[in-house]
Amino acid sequence: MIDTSLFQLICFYAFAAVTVVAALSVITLRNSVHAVLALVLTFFSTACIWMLAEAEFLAIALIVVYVGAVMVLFLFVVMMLDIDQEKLREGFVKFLPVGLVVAAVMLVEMLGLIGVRFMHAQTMGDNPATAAGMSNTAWLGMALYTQYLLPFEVAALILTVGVIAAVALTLRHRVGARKQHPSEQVAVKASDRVRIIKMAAERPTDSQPSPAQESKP
Amino acid sequence: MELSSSILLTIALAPLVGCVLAGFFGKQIGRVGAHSITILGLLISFGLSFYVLYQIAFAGAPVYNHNIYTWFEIGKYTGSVGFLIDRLTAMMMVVVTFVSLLVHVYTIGYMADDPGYQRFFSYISLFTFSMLMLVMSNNFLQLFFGWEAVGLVSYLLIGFWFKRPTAIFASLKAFVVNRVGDFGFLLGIAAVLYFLGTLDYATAFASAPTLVGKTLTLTQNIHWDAATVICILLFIGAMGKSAQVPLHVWLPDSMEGPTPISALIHAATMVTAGIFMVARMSPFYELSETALSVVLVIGATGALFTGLIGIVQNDIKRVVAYSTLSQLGYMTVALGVSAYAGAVFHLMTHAFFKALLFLGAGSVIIAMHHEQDMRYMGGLRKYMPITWITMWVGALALCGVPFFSGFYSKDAIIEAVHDSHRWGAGYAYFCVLAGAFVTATYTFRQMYMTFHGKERFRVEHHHHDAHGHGHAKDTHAHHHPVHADVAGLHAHAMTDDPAKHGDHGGHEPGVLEHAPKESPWVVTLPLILLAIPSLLVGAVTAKPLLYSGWFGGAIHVNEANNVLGEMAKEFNGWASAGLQGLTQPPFILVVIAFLITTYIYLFNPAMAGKIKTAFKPIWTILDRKFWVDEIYFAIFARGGVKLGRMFWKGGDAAVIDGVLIDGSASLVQRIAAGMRRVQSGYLYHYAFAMILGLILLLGGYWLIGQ
Amino acid sequence: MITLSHYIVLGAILFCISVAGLFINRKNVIVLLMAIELMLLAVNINFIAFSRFGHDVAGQVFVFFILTVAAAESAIGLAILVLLFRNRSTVNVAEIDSMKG
Amino acid sequence: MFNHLLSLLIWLPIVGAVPVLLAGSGRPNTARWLALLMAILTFAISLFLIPQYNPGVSGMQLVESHLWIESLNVHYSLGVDGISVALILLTTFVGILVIVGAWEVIQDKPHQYMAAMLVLEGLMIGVFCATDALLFYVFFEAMLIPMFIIIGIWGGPRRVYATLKFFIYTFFGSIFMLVGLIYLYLKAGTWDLHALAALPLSMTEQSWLFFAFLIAFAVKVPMVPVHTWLPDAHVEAPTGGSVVLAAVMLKIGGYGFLRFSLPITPDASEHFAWVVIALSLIAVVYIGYVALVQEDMKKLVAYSSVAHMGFVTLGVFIAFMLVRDHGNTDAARLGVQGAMVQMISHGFVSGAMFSCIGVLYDRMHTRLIKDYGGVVNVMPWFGFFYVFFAMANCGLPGTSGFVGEFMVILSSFSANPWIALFAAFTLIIGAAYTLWLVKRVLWGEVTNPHVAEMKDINGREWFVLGAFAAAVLVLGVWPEPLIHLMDNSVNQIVQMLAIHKV
Repeated sequence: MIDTSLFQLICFYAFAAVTVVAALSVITLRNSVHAVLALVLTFFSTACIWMLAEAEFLAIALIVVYVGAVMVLFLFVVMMLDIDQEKLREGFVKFLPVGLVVAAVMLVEMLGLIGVRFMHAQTMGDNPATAAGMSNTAWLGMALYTQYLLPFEVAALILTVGVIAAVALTLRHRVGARKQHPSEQVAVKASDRVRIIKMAAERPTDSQPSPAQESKP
Repeated sequence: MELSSSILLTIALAPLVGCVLAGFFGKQIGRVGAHSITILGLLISFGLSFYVLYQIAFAGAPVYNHNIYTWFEIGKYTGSVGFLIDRLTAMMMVVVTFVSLLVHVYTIGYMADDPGYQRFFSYISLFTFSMLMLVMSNNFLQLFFGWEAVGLVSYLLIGFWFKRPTAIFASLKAFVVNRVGDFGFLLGIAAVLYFLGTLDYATAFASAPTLVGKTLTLTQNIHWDAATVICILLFIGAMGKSAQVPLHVWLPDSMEGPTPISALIHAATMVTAGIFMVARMSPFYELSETALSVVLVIGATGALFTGLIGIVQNDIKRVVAYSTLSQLGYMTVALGVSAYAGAVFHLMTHAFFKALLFLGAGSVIIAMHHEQDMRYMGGLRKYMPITWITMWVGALALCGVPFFSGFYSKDAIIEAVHDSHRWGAGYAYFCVLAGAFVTATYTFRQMYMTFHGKERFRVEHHHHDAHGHGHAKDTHAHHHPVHADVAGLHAHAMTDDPAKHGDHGGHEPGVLEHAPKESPWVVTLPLILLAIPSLLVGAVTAKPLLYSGWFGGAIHVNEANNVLGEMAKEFNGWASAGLQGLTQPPFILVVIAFLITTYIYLFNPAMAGKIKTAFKPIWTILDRKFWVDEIYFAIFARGGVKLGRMFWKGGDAAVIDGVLIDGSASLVQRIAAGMRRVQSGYLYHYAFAMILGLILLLGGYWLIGQ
Repeated sequence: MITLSHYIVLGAILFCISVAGLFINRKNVIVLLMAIELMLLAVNINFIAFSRFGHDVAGQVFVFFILTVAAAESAIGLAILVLLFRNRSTVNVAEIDSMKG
Repeated sequence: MFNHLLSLLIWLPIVGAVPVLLAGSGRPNTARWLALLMAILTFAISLFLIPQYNPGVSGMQLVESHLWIESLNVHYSLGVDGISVALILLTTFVGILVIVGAWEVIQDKPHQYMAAMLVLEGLMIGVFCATDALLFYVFFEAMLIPMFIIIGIWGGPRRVYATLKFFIYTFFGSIFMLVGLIYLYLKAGTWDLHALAALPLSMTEQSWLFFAFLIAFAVKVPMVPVHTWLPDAHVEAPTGGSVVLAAVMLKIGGYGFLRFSLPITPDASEHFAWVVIALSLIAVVYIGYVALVQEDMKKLVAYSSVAHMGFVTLGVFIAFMLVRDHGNTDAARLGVQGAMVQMISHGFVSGAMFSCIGVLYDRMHTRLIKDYGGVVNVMPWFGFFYVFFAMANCGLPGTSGFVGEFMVILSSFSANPWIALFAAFTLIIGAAYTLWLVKRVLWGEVTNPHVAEMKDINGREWFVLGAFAAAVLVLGVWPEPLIHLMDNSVNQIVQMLAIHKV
């Protein structure tokens, strides 16, 4: 019988390994589409790790919102734009060592700072949501809609602004495109529709009317 | 009877009023108005001065010493304007106003057709005012005022013909060299104030004995005797004003000015201000043997060596100018052996005969149409007898021929030096004795070259159209060729346009438009009026001035130094002194000089050239005036300009502005330019910078954490 | 047993990978954007872990907001990218230097 | 009216500038006359200072004080002593001459020029009146603005460089003063100068404060080596700007030393007096040589200003040696008085010299010496004034230029003969550069046809130069009234020097 905590640890290592490998693929794959797919994988496995931390709501949200919406958006864009992949990868090899060195140095520093050994003692303990007697979602929701209501509203606003901005940025008026103008339709007046022209009654004319004659009534 | 201050004020201010009226309203009052007003002012001044002399010397008026108004008053220090009238002052006032008056009259003739007529009268009246302020002062402040004011007028008058490059150069040179003297003089005044706490003569002289034993600390180990410091500093002032070696260089050049002022300022009065001042300061000088020895040596050097230069000059005015330098040396020598009365006496006689010689030379110059070179003169005696006779009187007085005024003063000086035991007296005795010979040599040479011998000019009339008689004098300065060379060198260096110099019209030297003729009465009258005292004043006043302590409290001589007092015991009246003088070494030297010059210049004119060739090196040395001018010019003028340029370009422009001011600005600019290159506009550069920053931050935390 | 260190180390590794990604793909804006997403993800992992181990809801609230803002950010970022491509026909960062002074 | 005499003096020209400005460019003559009226009015009111001020009493008089900024305890407090009165009179006097001098010369936006001059005048009076340190600072800095405008708009071709240099230089200096003042405020809780003078300070504090003040005022004076803004500013400034700059603004540096350095940091001032004295002597000798070789007339006079202002700093700081080392209070008074008289005199002389150069510049539009020569042939009256002021510039007795130098040299001899020796060097070098200038500009044959066409000074210029000449002459012949006016105040300052704060 495997200990629950050991099982969790194994799961963690497994998901973590997938996450890291997928993340590495994101930055190394030639094809942008593949990279986006690798990113999806990264997000997915991360969501699993969050599950391990019993943050169920956010894990699901990550998959639904991020993977489902944002990543798809990425895919759209990548596929829509006709990008010269080869050219963009110029210098990949050249910058590889720099990138690796920087990343390695940073990692060493971070790990050094975190103090792995000290954190080791920190165990997960009881789930605070359970301790509060509610599910993770409710626990989070209680906080969001009470203490963090204003930031929550602001976040909503930011999203709205983001959407409008994205639309406004990409909106393009094509010359010759036909579209309705509802405001004009509503504001239309009778005089715009029908034009009454006063003109003299038609009558048989001479074979060759001279301009001099025409000017006379 | 006490003198009233209103009289004294009138004496001083009458010339000033004349100056202001002639100067500011010259156009309105015209030429006649200008000279009338200034001469009237001088007449008032002279008359009242004479009255003051009479009151002081004969009517027994007490010494006048009062302040007119307070110039400044700060704590215990006061500066005032006031008058001290004793016999010394009274005598000086008469000499100054008398010579000045005659020069005013003389100027009417001399400057007759000069466009700056009114200006000239204004200047010489201003000079008289300044000189009177100087001699009448009862304190150092006013003395310095007069001292500098006469310097200013001298500057203005030397540069009177301001179109002449040499004249304006000479004026600048005169002022600056005088300022070198004033530099010492001002420090001397400061020293007086420091040690005695007062600027007032009477108080300062009264407390002069307290100077004994006081020292001035210059550094930790150098302490100078207070009296010596004061005296030498003051004497530096006198060296400037009285043109003593080595500050004598300005006086010969000052001959660029019109002749009347050469007579008034650069012979009779201003240049003797130094002598007057030292005589006035006798209570200080008596305290310092060292200072007197310095005075003695410097005076003796000037007396001989500047006289030597006079022998080789060809410009008639320059001969007189070098003679003035030499005579000032004699006066200084007299001061140096504590024979202050002798110095002042010689000052007075010299004022008369030297003014006479200058005005005579001016008369000759008028007759020669502003030709000053003696090589184009000769035989003038038949054209201008009055000038000829009066100048001979002056010349004989200058040479110290017995019974002439100069004899009594000069012989007394030589005798006093002979009797003195001061350090340097031996050297001084040699100098003054040799100087007597030199004086006679250049004087007779000058007289012979000018009035005797063959005429070396010719009269041609055809120039008349080209050069109207009414020409301004300033376009016709013919210089001694060598002199023109030196002066031209200066002029070129100091002016930016070398073409300004050396083109004084196509006037061929030695060619006159008219025959020379005697000058008008306004010129000859002063000559006659000056010839009288040149002849007589010595004999009349020798006994009282020199040997009877006539100056009273004005001049203070320690008993141990009183050489004149010793000589007084042997003095038996002017006649016997004159007769005795005929057998004395100075006169014998004069006779020898007379014989030699007579032979050379009257009987064997070719001889002069031969001597010149034979003694070429010595002649060159004298002709170049021991190269003093050139050396000064190279060191001080050119060196100063070079130093200034170095300071300006090197110090101000390069270091302060270049490095510090604009340097810091351009440093900011350079840093900004560097920063700008970092701001490449590429996103990944910024990202890279951010990440680097993050790495550094983390590293920093890490290091601190450990 | 999973400790806080596990999560944080994983976050650090992910972060460093994304930094390396920024470096080696400095020309491709799309990959850059994805690397940024990865960075945010790394941060989020840390937040979740701290929330869980610190028994504090604030961490998860923060993640929530970060997700929101990141979504908005990537939406606008992609919009800009599209615009850029439309105007300059490239997503090469090396050619986008109009900010250069 | 006498209760607010000082306020009136400060604000009348500043407020008076408004109608001048409103008169507009369309009616330049109205603006000119209005400005002249304001300047004359200010001068007339400033004359009331003479009867109102009692020179027999030391300390500040005609005091006004109102709370200005409560939270910082800043007061709008004014007051004058003898020194201030003299400087205010100088300011108002020069104010008139500057406006008359610019009459037809400034053709471009004359109303703005006149208004700027009036504002500047008011602000400078404010500096001399302020007894609150922050108020002083405000006036001190505000003064830069109109000057900046005057040089920047009506200046010469390199005016941008000159204004920047002028502004940054002076601003750089005064920032240090501000820091020092703030420190003092934090320590004392007041900006009142009198209270600050009484504040006990340790030697370290005094040293820092001393150098803060030194930098501010040394730039203003200006002392070597922070003088290089002055020649540039002068060269580019219009004549009126140069006149005000030389005549009044430089004095504020010397005035600042008296008001700040001496009373607030007496011990540090004594300790570092040698620095200032050395710099002053360098100013006299070094700058003298630099002035000698200038090719631009204005630069030459600007450099001579630096040399002359050296006497001001010298006179002020030898007082320490005299009082503390020699115990010679009277000599110290002589020195400080000399410095003050030198300030006033230099106001007249340099103002006059710049006016003279302005006269030439208006005719020839060049300031280079080599473009002139033989000017006196065509402009005799001008020649008279020029020589007169040149003589005053080289310190001829009988002119005001002599008085201050004379007194400073006398008192410095009492402090140390070597100082006097270097100071007296100005007699030689001053005469050399001034008269060489005169020689090259005035004397000689007319050098070029442009000079030949020059006309002698007109009535307006005669008035300006004549007024300057009268002031120079009166002050030179009889300085006692001025000295008497300042004597008590100077005495008070000298007495304060003797008190040790540490």
